[in-house]
Amino acid sequence: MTDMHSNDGPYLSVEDLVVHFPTADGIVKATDGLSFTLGRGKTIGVVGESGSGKSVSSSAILGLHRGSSAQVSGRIVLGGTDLLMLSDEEMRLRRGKEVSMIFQDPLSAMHPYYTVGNQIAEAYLVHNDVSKKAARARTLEMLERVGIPQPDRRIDDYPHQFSGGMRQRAMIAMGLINDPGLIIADEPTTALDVTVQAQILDLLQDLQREFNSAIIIITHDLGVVAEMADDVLVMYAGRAVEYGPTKDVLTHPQMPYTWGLLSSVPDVQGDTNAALIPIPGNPPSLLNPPTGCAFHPRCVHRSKVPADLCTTTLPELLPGSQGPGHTKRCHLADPDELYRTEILPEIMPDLIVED
Amino acid sequence: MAISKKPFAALAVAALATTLVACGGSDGDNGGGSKSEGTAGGNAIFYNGVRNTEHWDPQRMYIGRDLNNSGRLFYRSLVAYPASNDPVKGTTPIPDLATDTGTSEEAGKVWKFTVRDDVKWEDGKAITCEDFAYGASRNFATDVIIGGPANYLFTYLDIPTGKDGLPEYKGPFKKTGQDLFDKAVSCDGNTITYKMKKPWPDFPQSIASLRYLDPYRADLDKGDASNFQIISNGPYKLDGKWTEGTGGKFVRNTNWDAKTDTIRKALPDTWQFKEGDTEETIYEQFLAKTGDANFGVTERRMPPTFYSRIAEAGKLYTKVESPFVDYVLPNFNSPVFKDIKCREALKFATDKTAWINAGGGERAFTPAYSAVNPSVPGYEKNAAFGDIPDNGDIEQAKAALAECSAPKPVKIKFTYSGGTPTSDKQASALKAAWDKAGFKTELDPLADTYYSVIQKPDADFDVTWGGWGADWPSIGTVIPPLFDSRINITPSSNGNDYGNYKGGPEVDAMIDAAYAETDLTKAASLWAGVDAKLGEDVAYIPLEITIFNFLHGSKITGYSNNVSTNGYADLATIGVTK
Amino acid sequence: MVAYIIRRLIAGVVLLVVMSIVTFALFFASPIDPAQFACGKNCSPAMKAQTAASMGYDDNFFAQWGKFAKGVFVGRDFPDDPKLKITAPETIAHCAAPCLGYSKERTSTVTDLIKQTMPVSLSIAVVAFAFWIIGGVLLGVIAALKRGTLIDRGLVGLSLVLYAFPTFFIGLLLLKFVAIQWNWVPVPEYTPIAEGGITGWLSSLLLPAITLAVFFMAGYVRMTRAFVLESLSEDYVRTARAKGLPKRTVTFKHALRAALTPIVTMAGLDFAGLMGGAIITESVFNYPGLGKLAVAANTDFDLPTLVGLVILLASFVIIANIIVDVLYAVIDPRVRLS
Amino acid sequence: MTIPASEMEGHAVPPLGESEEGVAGKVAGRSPTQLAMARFRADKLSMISFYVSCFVVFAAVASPILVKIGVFDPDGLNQDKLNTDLGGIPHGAFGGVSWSHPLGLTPGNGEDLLSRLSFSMTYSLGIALTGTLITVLIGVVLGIISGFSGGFVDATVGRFIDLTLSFPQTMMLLALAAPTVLLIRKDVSELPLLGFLENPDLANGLFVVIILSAFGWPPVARVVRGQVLSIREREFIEAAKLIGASRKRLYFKEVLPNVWAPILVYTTLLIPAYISAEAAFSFLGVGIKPPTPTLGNILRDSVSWTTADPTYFFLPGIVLALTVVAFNLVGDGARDALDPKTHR
Repeated sequence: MTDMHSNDGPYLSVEDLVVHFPTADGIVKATDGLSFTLGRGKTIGVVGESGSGKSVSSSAILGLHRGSSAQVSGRIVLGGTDLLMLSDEEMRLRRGKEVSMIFQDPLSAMHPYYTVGNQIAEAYLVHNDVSKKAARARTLEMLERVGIPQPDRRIDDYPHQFSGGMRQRAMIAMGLINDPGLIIADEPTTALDVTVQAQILDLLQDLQREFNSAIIIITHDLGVVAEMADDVLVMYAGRAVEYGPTKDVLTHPQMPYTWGLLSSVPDVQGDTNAALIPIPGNPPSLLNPPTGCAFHPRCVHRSKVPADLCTTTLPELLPGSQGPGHTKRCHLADPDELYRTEILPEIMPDLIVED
Repeated sequence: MAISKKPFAALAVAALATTLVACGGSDGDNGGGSKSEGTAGGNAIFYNGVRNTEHWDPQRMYIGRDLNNSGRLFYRSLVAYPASNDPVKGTTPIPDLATDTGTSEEAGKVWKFTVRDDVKWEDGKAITCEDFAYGASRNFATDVIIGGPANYLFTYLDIPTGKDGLPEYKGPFKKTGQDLFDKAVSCDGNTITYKMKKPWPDFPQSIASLRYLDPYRADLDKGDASNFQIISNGPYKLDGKWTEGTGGKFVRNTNWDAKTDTIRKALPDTWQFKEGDTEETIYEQFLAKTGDANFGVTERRMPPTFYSRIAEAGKLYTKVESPFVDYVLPNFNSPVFKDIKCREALKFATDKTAWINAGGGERAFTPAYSAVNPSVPGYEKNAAFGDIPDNGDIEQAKAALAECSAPKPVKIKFTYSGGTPTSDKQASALKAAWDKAGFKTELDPLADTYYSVIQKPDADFDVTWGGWGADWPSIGTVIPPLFDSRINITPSSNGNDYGNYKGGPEVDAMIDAAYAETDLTKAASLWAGVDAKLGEDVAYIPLEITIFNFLHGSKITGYSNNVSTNGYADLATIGVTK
Repeated sequence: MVAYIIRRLIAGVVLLVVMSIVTFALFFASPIDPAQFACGKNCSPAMKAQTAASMGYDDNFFAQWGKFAKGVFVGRDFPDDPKLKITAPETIAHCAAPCLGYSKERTSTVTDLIKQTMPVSLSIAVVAFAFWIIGGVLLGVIAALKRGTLIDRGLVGLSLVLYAFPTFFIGLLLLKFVAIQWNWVPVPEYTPIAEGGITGWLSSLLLPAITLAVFFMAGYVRMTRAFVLESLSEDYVRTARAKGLPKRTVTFKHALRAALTPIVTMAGLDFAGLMGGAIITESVFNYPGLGKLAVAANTDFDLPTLVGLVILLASFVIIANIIVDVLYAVIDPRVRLS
Repeated sequence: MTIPASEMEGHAVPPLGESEEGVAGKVAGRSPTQLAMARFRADKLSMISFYVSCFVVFAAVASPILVKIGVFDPDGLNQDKLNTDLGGIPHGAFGGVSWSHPLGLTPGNGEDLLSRLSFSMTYSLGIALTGTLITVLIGVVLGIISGFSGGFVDATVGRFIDLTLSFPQTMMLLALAAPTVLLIRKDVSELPLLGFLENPDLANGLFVVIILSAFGWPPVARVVRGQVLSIREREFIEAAKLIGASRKRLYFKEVLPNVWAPILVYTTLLIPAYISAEAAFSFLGVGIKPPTPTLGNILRDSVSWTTADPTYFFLPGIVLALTVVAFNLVGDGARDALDPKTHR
């Protein structure tokens, strides 16, 4: 059956997803018209500052906003069925089975009162009609798989008795125990230190290969994206501002915000005179986002656009110079040129040479 | 009023009213009460209300209610009053455990009684003369037998007094000076003899009114621990133990022989005593005519909040004038009221009507014109108060105040026994009147601490409240206890003389003369003379005489507010119907 | 664990000692003379002195406290008068250990008074506790789950209004109308299980318990609601939903368990407080419990009883504290007792 | 209210987690305070109760003046308007309602009920507010100090809290009332500047305040301590330490501003609790006595007139309930506004 998906059309396609929260202070447009596709065994990285709508969109895919005040519209087609059309019950049955989520900060994401094993087994029991014993066996197997030492002893520990990395592994075990087709990993490594990060990411990739599952990895760390993702989706103020194959986007970013993100990543093997250019200003209010291009208040290249389009009209998400697969949301006429001549020398001097 | 007030106030004991005015008239008043004859059997209830019984020990009892009830149900003494509402009959002692009402010699300095030989304690033991002697002796154990009217014995009984003002006999527990007592109180077979220091003409009445000379069982005496122990010699005995705050149940005493007892009808099979219910609860139940309350009687007065519902009650309602008088006392130690003029100003300014209205109106009180209750023989309207209008005389008050030496406006502090909404209302009513006359009154309500405060001779109040009823029908049990500075005022306390009034040699002489007079009628008029003098000095300002407004259960028979029980329900005659 | 409990108990005892001293000091400083009260009105200075002596009020502060403390362990005699021991031993009341003192006004040892009144207060406390926990927590949870709906607002509103009326007000109304005038239930009169059996006992407790429960329920509804709402917004609840667990499981297994933990603490301590007698409720319904005893003892400055009660009630609270903490550790694995 | 020993315990305020990046937290531009204000204003119920509370406060402030200038006469007698044969209930319908006495008269003395109720606010609210202030003051100071310095100090305060909490409040209230009030009036009033305490009303009031705050502070201290612990490690405190700020400055300039939210909420919820506490105390005979009116002593008298004078019975009860509810709702509103997480 997996083949069937990979053949006709993508496994997951999100079309014009809108998530709005009515609050006492007005409507918060957390996600506004987001679209992307994802095939089996593929990974997409969703990047953006906190509050750019990454997490919100992904929980929308899981249907976690159901029963809350959130207004969700658009289409989320997973393996041929539109998740938004499903009844709450049908959605619940898919949750954790076909789509599962790996949360950041597993300490708060795991229930402090129940043992790790208990919580993982629970996820298995709810979707499989098996005995507690079988579930426990399965849990052990998963813990083993995610690389928890002596799982048979740790299975009855409580989350607070685990180390950060261990907890994250346990989370992953919980997410994968029903080998779901789609895994959403929400900042899976932010809480961890670098070495552990690497391990977790490797683990995720191995598992992906094993189960041939699709992964949405949410992060603000382009390093993670570079390592994991086939495609990358840059989000700003609830909208996709750049979307394309990872390599492409990272080498030829078309949108000043992406430049900003790139420039604010300390380049691991890069040389020391690489300047860190933070993005000036704060993330915009989602209550009343800026007119035109939501990024314009922080955009240094605004001047280069005639008739202050940036402030007046919202740019479409259109293919740039890099072909149809790579779209961007920006008024700049020739971002490539600008990037090569102005930005690159600043942030990655060494790259100039080989050019 | 005093009775229902806080702890010590209650110690003032009911008088034997020679006349309890049965106020006839509309809305079901029927003075005596439901006269229908009761039949034996059934269970009756007595509601003690919020004022718990403090002692069942006969030598320690000093509260009218408890003296009455115990006397009607389980305690008998040498003499007692018959259950009668007749002003004379109801207040003349008749033989009870004695064969006669006592014979006096040496003009009332020696009293002899003969104990019946056919009367028993609840355990079947015969009641002996020694039991009476022992009972009397307990009054002298002043560290254990506390709270009773022992003072009378200390004053009269022929036992020398030590330096500390206490008798040299220390009671049957310490036994110090036992021989002194045995000389004063002696048994000869069944005949007991009491020897006095000075004549005591109305000694039998004191026995019938109080219980301090009841017999007691030496072999069952646990001193302080006997406080709630009841050794019955009457028709009922305590079933189980008495629980303070809850009450107890009384059942028939098989060793009581009706033939020996002309007073107690003992109709119900049991008497349940309930403590702790508020007036509201008790009276709501009486009116609702449901549940056990139908078999209930109480000593608590009907709160004014119920007056508008008296019609509902119909025949269950009774109303009689009580033997108590309430008054205010100017403090003779206060800078303001050491001046007679200021006291007179206060006298004229006092508005009895306002005070009465605040307390429930003419149904609750009737104006008083002396500290002595009209029911006490020899009562006379005190000239000093008789002709002032009940709502005061502002003009004279202002005039007197003008001559008052105190700086104007005359600031005074009225310390009273507060704590109940009614008492607070009455106080503010009084304040309003005084202020109208030109005083500037500060109200100082005290609840539990009231007496411990005002009894301090150095207390800084200017006026205070007081209430009293005669112990037995003699002004001798009203004026000396209240105004004889010699027996009241000590360095640490002013006793009952809250106003710290000191009559000086003149008044002291008058009192002694009245005491010395053995002819009761002559004595009465002498007492009236003393009262007049008190009026001139404005030692007190009379307010009102409490009127008893009662309801009782609808299944109660033979209910009657007898003079013999100070206007309270006489349990001797009460029965219940099915 | 055991070590912890023992340590806490020791701390508790120390606390009690301090308490008793503070209490003694407070009453010792009081300008009111208890002997005066015990002695009565027509009481000469000499008589008062004797009374004070027989009650032990003539000693200095430390001597009095010392005697008290000694009494707790070995008991004491009242009055402690060697002469009387010879002439009339039967008049000496012995107060066996643990002796909290002897009440002259009530001519009974404080321990007996407590034995007598404790069951009443305990009964009211237990029944009321049942009412308000079941009622309060249940309604609170409902309100939280139905947040924003009419039910929610209704419940919160109601609890507020009930909370706004003082206990005595509600109690008096219940007594006057429900019991006496409409006669729906008999006028409450405490009946021990021994007499009335469970049903008699329960029905005799109905009104007082309700009166008391209403008061606490109001608080508990709102508290529970707040806690549940808080835990519903926790990450682990989101995780549970992400797992695809049914709503029921999410709510009851994951959300409530965490939410109710603090309630347990609250309830434990409140209950302890109540065992000491709900003074107002007991006075309104004339229930002879610890509370009523306290009121009575207060009207005649019966110091031994007052002090005894304070110590007793304090020990309730202290013990409850320990139990609650232990319980907490049992419920919440993160809490380590040490 | 709880009076109660722990009869008051039941109404501890739910702990306030500081609002993390919840949805509303994302909203930039306006300060948290402004946001809270906006939210509060948006909530009708809170606003209504806010106005009611304001009215109550107004009454409390205005009454003494109105009494002075003779508009109100809380203890003037009108016994002529009473039916003294029926125990002194007012003539006329609804407890003697008339133009001159819009809410009727009190039985017995016929005082003007409107005046009394209005003037009672001055005392009841006065007691509640002073009590709350002192409670919060003690709680905050001890809370901050113990939370901040930790170690020995923290432990000591902790024990102190235990000691306070293990005292049976209502019992102590009863047992200490009479002696303490005597003490205040006789001895304390001897002290310089304290002469006014000879006045029984002030003495009684002071006693209630003392009891309320003496037993009320521990919860506040705990809440504050918790807050302090949570912010103690934050950078700005470190910074302040580094620039060598004095302890006092640290406590009150740096820490206090960051724990004000829970304190505010707690305060607004304490006031109504203390108002009904005063009423409960009055029932036990503790507190300011008539003719000086307080909600408590009015209610205490009115409850016994259920049948005889229903108007007089109901009005005080309703006024008390209304006041308490209003203040509570304001408190709730404040909490919801400051902490969107527990939002309705």
